[in-house]
Amino acid sequence: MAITEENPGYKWVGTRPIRPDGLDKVTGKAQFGADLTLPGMLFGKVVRSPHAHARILSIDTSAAESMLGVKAVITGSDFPDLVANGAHPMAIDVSHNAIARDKVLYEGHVVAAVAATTRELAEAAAKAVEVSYEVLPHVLTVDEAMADNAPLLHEGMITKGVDPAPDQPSNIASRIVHERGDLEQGFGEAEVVVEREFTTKPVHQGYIEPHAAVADANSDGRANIWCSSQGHFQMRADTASVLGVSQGTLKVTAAEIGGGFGGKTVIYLEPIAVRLSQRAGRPVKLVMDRDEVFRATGPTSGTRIKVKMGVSNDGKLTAAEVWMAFEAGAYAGSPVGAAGMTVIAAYDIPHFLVEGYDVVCNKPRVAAYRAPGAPMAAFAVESVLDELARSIGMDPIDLRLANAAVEGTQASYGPKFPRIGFVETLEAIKEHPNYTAELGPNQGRGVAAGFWFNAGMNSSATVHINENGTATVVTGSPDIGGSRQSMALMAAEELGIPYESIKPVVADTETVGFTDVTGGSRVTLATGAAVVDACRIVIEDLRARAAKTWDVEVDQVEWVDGQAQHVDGSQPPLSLDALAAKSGRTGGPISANASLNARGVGAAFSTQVCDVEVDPETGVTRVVRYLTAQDAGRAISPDYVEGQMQGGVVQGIGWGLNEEYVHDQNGNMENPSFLDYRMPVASDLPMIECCIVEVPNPAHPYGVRGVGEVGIVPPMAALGNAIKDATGVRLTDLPMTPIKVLEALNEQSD
Amino acid sequence: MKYAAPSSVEEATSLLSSSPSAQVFAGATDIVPQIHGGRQAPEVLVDLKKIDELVSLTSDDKKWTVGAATPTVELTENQAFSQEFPGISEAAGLIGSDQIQSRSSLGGNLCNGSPAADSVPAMMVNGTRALIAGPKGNRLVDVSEVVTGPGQTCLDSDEFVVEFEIDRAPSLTGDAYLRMIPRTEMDIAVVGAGARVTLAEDGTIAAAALALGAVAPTVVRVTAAEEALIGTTADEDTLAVVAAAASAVCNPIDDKRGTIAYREQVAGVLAKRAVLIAMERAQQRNGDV
Amino acid sequence: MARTHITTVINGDEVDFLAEDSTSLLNALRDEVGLTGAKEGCGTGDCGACSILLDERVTCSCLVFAPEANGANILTVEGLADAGELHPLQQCFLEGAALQCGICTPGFLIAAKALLDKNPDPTETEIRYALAGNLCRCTGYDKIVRAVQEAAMQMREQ
Amino acid sequence: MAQVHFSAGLREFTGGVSQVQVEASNVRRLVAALDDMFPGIGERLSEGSSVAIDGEILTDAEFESVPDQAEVHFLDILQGG
Repeated sequence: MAITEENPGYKWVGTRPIRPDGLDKVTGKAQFGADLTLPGMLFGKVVRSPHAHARILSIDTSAAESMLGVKAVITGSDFPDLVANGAHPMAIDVSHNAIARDKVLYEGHVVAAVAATTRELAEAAAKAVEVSYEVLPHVLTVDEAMADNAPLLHEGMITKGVDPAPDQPSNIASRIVHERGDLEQGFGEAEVVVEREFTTKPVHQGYIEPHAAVADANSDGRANIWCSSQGHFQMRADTASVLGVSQGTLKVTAAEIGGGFGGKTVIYLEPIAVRLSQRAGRPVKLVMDRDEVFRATGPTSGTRIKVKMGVSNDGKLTAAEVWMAFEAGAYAGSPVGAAGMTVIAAYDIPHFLVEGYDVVCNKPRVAAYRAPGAPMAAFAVESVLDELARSIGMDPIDLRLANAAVEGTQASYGPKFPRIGFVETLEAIKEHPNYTAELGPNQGRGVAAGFWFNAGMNSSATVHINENGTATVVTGSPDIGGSRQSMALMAAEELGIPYESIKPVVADTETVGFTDVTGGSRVTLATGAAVVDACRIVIEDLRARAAKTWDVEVDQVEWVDGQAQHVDGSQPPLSLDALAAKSGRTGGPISANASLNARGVGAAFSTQVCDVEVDPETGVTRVVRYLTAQDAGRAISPDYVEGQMQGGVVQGIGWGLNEEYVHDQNGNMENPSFLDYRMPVASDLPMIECCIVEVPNPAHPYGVRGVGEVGIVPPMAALGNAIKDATGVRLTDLPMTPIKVLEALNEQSD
Repeated sequence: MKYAAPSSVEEATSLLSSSPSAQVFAGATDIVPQIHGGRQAPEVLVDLKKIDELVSLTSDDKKWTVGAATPTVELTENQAFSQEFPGISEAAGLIGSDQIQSRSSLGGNLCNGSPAADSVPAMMVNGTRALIAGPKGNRLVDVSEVVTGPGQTCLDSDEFVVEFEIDRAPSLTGDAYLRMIPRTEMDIAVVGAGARVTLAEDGTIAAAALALGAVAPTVVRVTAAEEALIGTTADEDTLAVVAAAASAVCNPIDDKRGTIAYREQVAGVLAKRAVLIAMERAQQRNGDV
Repeated sequence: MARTHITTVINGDEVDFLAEDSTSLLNALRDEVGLTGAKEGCGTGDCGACSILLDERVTCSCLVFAPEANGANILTVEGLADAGELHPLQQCFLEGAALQCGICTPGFLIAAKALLDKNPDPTETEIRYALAGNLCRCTGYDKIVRAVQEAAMQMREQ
Repeated sequence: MAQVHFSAGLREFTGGVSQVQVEASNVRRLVAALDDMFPGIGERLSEGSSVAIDGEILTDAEFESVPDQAEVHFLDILQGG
């Protein structure tokens, strides 16, 4: 089902052909991060801290260095001191997270690394590195970290965003606040006020491919890096910064990437691999084990969130008060800022106060994860909305419709919304048969909505017309979920040639212009816009060449259906392959670049309804039916729009029901495996039904909005609301495991 | 680490006797993660799958014999076995994914010593015996006596299980195994319950066995429940006694997979449900074994 | 360190290689034989990305010691297509957009083949349970399950 | 004149003022004008902010023109996944 405001009659955009990189991926040919082998290549292994918080007293590498076959051993002292160099605080954090200097701040923090001729030798050598620690008291949660007299991770951390600035350091990196109106007045106008407190645990992005990097350093100071990342330009910049070298000395080639969801926008192994390769004089491959991925990369924040909201009897939200604290992990930078901006942004609420804290603790530094910050915030607010709807006896969709942000609504984070499709997603759910399907015993239905900004940022593209009239479309955006297909579809639409005649390529850092990370649901919008621009430059050039051929003015030439046509039909059309074949005579090869800082970012909304069945005797929740409606603006590649929607929902189901970081009291992660970090498996799920809503983004040539992230925002609240509907109990602590559900049911029956 | 694949029980026994740091394995599904995680570092890896007796599944009038290293998929795929012991078959079918079941075995599942091993409650309620080979000869030990604590067995380091013997199920007998996991697959049991009942001609229970996994240091029998079931039709009141008895025998721990309170409560629930399924199966299996 | 000479048939060809005894078959296939289609997602048998058929049984190659494969017949994703003609599962995965990043795809294809070899007409539930040992984090499994259903139908019709 | 709105987080620089009218043709000039009014705010705005001009959110938009009567908000830079 697609709701389309207009049907522009596209030939390629909106179709479902086979993806260009698909064949390599179903035959095992695609080269992912760990698949490259170079002649003479060594295997590296990283030495990690077993402690959550400790001072490094000494590192003895002599035993490891003396082992036969060990070619390099490095520690933090092999990297420049960015503090002394006066680097930006963020660059210092990136550097110290890549390899610890005087202190380790979480279990898994890198302290040293080795390279040896075999995998087994590297592992043995890593074990032989002797590190002596002075263990320090640690803090694992926002509660512990914000407590009076809590042990400090960073002795100089003064909370930002507080006026006047505190005179004592703390683990609170910053405070954010958004407010409007008069809370007292707002709550005074409410007939019903609901106040709840929510907690969520850190969860991992859970990409199936562990981080991997191969580095090959030359003696002249240059180095090549192959790695799996969401942005090889970002990897180049951060690696150069950690190594203290110029970016120009590094060339980064993007391997196929085996999932990222935000977690591969940051460096981990790359600078280590380069330094090992420099020391050893040979290529070095570093690949993380799964337990390293869990202990030292990702996750997103654990949180505590308090929400108080008021509603009038006719369903108008009158006021909202939100307090939230987000774990940042070892270094400042949790997504609490985005959480504060999104938490109530989907609704028009006259009086509100949103306050948030970014809190460091002794866990891995959080990394972006699909709409970072928004899902936890939505879990809290959308759960409270459900309570409000129940209190006043209103349908939960109707409550949201009565307060939904529309074009012109002053968003809680500041500006007015442009044309958005929130209402349309709500209506799509309400009209779908799932919404009124009969529920069985022990089943319940929950609704929730979500909002995410999406991003624009910088992208580059090059379009080459080959001699036979086919085109190569070169971009710098690693393809994480089918973006090569959407690039090819837009290029085919622009150039008027078949999709199959387009070869989309992700090029290395020396072959295409700078491009920001594949993140923020921005690639189809921003890199797509660069591709469209480059195609349009090519078309201008083609028109000029046809004009030259026909000896007419260029305004006499139109580009239609892949060929140049004279406006009055006085010349036989010139096809792209004809023009390409003779390009040498008309000015040389046909090629164009476009680079841009994208504009016209369109906000994304998703509304979801889920049906669950709860076993009242074991507390097990099974999802029996799921429907998601999302405003895609325009679905360039509907297959992969649905894929993003379904993938986001299922990650949210995992977050809602089972996924969590479990730490023991020493700060060691107890479940760093896919066995005990329970991501959804196929048998846990029903089909995820999709309803692509298309409210075109007026600021984009094809109406594109980002589609990648918002799908993960509603599921946790949808599940919680469905559990409430099925059982009468409200779960406020994620994940909503069978243990917690049964406890709540026991309390209810007491 | 050196790999060895003896082709006879004797060869395996002498290998084990001659190298103190040898470790037998069948499907390797547990030992590989253990070695990887540094929890084991044997010098010799003794692969038992090349010994014929260890990979076999046969039956005669008296009993079924299951080679200790037989992949569990061969149990679930064997229709006659699965019809006679659906509880063991379904337990075997819960040990990990299809990929794991191509390799996992009853011998490995038992000797790994996990209190959460799925096949063990199901084997126990069916009175399964383990034939253990060692340098001093063979001995036959009831499965309930093999595991002595988490990760610990009554086997000496030079002994291993060759095969399991399970007496043919009498008519009017049914078994069942249920487990509670947060997902639907790929988890370690938080609670497991195996039950078997044999009915008298009048439809009342003549014999009953109930065993629980993951609720104590080893798999435990719930004798109070078994006794309570005798002579009843597993009516609601009796099942309440069964559930209470099941909860009462639990001696679990709080860990990352479950809490004490949860395990105790759900042990009762699963015990009840497993008995009911076993009853139903017993009613359907009237002398046609 | 001692390396053992291992003789196998891989994707129909006789293949010999050397590997240390404690090396996983997965690492041997990837590092010694050069077949990198099977992936390591976890190394503990929990994700299925390394799935192969080992003597026709679907197996996590990360949980097999390389010497265990001596004399075995192995199928990896690289051997699924027949002389360049895609297996119906491969074709249906492509047409049904049953992959996003693609890292799990080789394992899913092998596990799905093992299922259809055994059960040519599986229900949706049977497919979901048969694939429960394969983690996918991108797709939510929906399109994967549909692709297997479609391939099963095509194969039954052939 | 553009109407510039300050989020609660920025009001520490403005002494609590929540909006001002500023005459500036582009974002850089606007930020400079604001810094004249509220010393210190310029550095904060040019380092860590996106700008929304009549609802469109832009990053690194120093030379973006600011239409007369435009509604301008400064937002924290967001990170996507």
